[in-house]
Amino acid sequence: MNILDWATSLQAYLVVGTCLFLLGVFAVLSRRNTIGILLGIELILNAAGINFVAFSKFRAAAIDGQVFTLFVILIAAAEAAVALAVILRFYRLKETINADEANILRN
Amino acid sequence: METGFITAFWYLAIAALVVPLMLGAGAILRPKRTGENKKLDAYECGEDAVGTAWVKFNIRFYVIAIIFIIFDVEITAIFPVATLYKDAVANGTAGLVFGEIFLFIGLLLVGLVYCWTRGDLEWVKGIAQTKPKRGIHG
Amino acid sequence: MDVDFPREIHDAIGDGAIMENGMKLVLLLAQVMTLVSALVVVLHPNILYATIFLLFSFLGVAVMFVFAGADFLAGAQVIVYVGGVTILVLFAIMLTQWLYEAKLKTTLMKGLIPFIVVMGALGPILIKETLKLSDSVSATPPEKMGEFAALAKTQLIGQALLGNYLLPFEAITILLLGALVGAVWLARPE
Amino acid sequence: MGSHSAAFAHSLQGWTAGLPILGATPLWIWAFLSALLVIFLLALPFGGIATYVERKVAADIQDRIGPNRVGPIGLLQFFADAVKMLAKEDFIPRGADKFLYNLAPVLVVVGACGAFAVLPLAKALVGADLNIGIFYLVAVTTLIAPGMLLGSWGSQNKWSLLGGLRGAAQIVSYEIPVALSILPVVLISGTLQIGSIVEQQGWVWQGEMMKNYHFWNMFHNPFTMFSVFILFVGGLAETNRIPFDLPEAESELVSGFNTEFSGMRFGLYALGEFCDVFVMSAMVTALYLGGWQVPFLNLENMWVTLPSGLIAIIHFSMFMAKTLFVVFIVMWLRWTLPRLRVDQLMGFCWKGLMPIAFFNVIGTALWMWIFHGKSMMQLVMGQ
Repeated sequence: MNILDWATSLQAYLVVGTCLFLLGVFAVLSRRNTIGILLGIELILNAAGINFVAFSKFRAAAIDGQVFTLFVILIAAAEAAVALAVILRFYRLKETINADEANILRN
Repeated sequence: METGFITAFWYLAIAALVVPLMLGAGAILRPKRTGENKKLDAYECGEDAVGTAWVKFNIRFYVIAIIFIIFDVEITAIFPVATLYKDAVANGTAGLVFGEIFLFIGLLLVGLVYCWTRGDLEWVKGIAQTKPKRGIHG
Repeated sequence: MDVDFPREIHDAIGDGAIMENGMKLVLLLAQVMTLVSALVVVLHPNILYATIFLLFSFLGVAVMFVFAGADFLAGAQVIVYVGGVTILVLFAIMLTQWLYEAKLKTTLMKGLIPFIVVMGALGPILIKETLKLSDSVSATPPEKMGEFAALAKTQLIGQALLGNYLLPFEAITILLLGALVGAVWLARPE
Repeated sequence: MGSHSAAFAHSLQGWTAGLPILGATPLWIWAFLSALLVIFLLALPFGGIATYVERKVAADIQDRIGPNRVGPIGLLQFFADAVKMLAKEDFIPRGADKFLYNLAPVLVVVGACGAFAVLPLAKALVGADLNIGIFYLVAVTTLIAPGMLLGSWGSQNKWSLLGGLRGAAQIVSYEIPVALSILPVVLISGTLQIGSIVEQQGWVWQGEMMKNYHFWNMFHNPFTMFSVFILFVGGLAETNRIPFDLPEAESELVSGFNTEFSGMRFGLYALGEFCDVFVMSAMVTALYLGGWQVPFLNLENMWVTLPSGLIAIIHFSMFMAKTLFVVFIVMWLRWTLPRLRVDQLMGFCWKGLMPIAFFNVIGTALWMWIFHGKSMMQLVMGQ
């Protein structure tokens, strides 16, 4: 198959979505910076959005998948706002945003 | 739809090329001159710059940005519903759409009133309280 | 709204193939941009750069949305993510971190275990399942795929939000209000 | 819908169809050429000439003469300025972050010039009449805020950083009133497509005959009269024009976010800013002032049949006249109003414009419900 044709296929969309998801998971696991972890979560949510939109076209030819992506976008924005507010609070408490320092409950 | 978007992509691509094109044209036209070392310093009204400019700044920008993003997504979500209103009025079913829009705007107003009454929209009030340990205000 | 010459003119000229391939090329470039930028997001030690490349990743995803027939979502993606989330994250970085001190670099040891988890276990399984799934779905494409992709989606999404998804939509509105109150409370200076 | 989504390219193709060589040019090349024409013959020259006009307007208001040396009445001044900018030394400050420093002007220029794609210059001259026209415009112009922020951060200068932060906070804040002022138009027109919105601000069709006249959206109801002002004021703030020019307040921040940008790089910032002023003015024109519509006339359905090229020229002149009038008001305000303080700026947005904008949306919706979507004009004419 021609690579240009492949780009428009369902497979391309799903592969890009999966890779984005894996990269996001990797960022969440490996980053020590809490903002970096948030960036990873945003990548994961975008991957979910790609899959919803792709299936909305290639599987159902109906609008429902896109409505869900809209919901994902709305929730992602709310999540970013709350997460960054939490990070700010954490920073005030600890003077750092290193996730490893968030260990008050441990001892 | 697709011819429209391909044209839009042309516009974006050409707009992105404007910058290198202009700078490239300048590179051909202008005389070459190097070595004036002091010129490369950051401009602070003639004084030598003290410390780095990458300093932490006031938190009020941040609270505003948080309020903004919530308002932004809510308004984004109301647009598809708003496009239905004209036809709904023509069909005599405006009530549902109006209720939806009213609810959205109402909830946004509640959020605005909350921020307003709790003083999150005040710019001056925060100065004394939010002074960062090191950094600049503005 | 037609201008006063027949539509057939441009059909007669037959420019379909080049235009189509050009558009597919744009899509391919967008996919590559999405993934390469995401890679930089994950690996770049400087969090500011990671955020900027996240912006490019968002833009790539928006272009992919356009080609999957989700025009409204592409706009929403850019407005919310590029105009909102990116700015917010940039503010957060500039507020909390002394950049270029590079205290929070991902160390090799710290990155090794996630790398093994992702590349060794999660990755192969997910990719394999994805390929299987895409083959089975592509085998029976829906009848009206082409027409659906060409439709204007804004009104359709509006109808869905007022129909089947009315309740979730309202719930999300309340959730956003809660998020606003909570986030502002958390970020408020003592 | 029956409309060409790339009307400009289709028009070019139609007008050249009979010509020997051009007639066989495929559509995608016409799309490319339309983009080239609009950006290099409209956007960039506007950015240049606007600097000259701004100085002339300033001179007139202050009872001076203004630039008058280069060419007749100084008309070629902008050309001299461009040459000067091109010939200036191009350097990056020592402490700057080179990547951010180079990226910032690109984001600003793409944000401003890319938005020209959906501007309805004439009925037949819309670059790309997308279904999500307004959304595209808002989305593309959001690129400017990160551009300013990154440029100011990247140039490693305290003035710049302060200006950039102010700029970003200001742009995002005023985006909300702007979006809320677009909403009444969407309620009235039922679409996000700019071409269709402009079309609806003239004669309403029913089948083959013109039914009644639906005037500019500005005069649709009492609430839209306020809405247009909020859109205009929000546009002023988003383009950092006086009285909202805090990001580059020259009396406190040297030159604000572009302090470290010199020569052509500064020129590109200025260019992007003027293009943005044009885009905002064009948005006000298209959404509220009838775009290319000639008041009370329908050029395509008159006692004489006009050639399509002439109609396009008349529409284009009409659109430009309205847009440039709005641009003139923007320049006029610069010499009329003092600059706001930063706390006044935020208070004005969140406590002043925002409640009024909410009120306008609800008011417009109620008006449409009560009067069955009729505009004031239609009610007065008893249609």
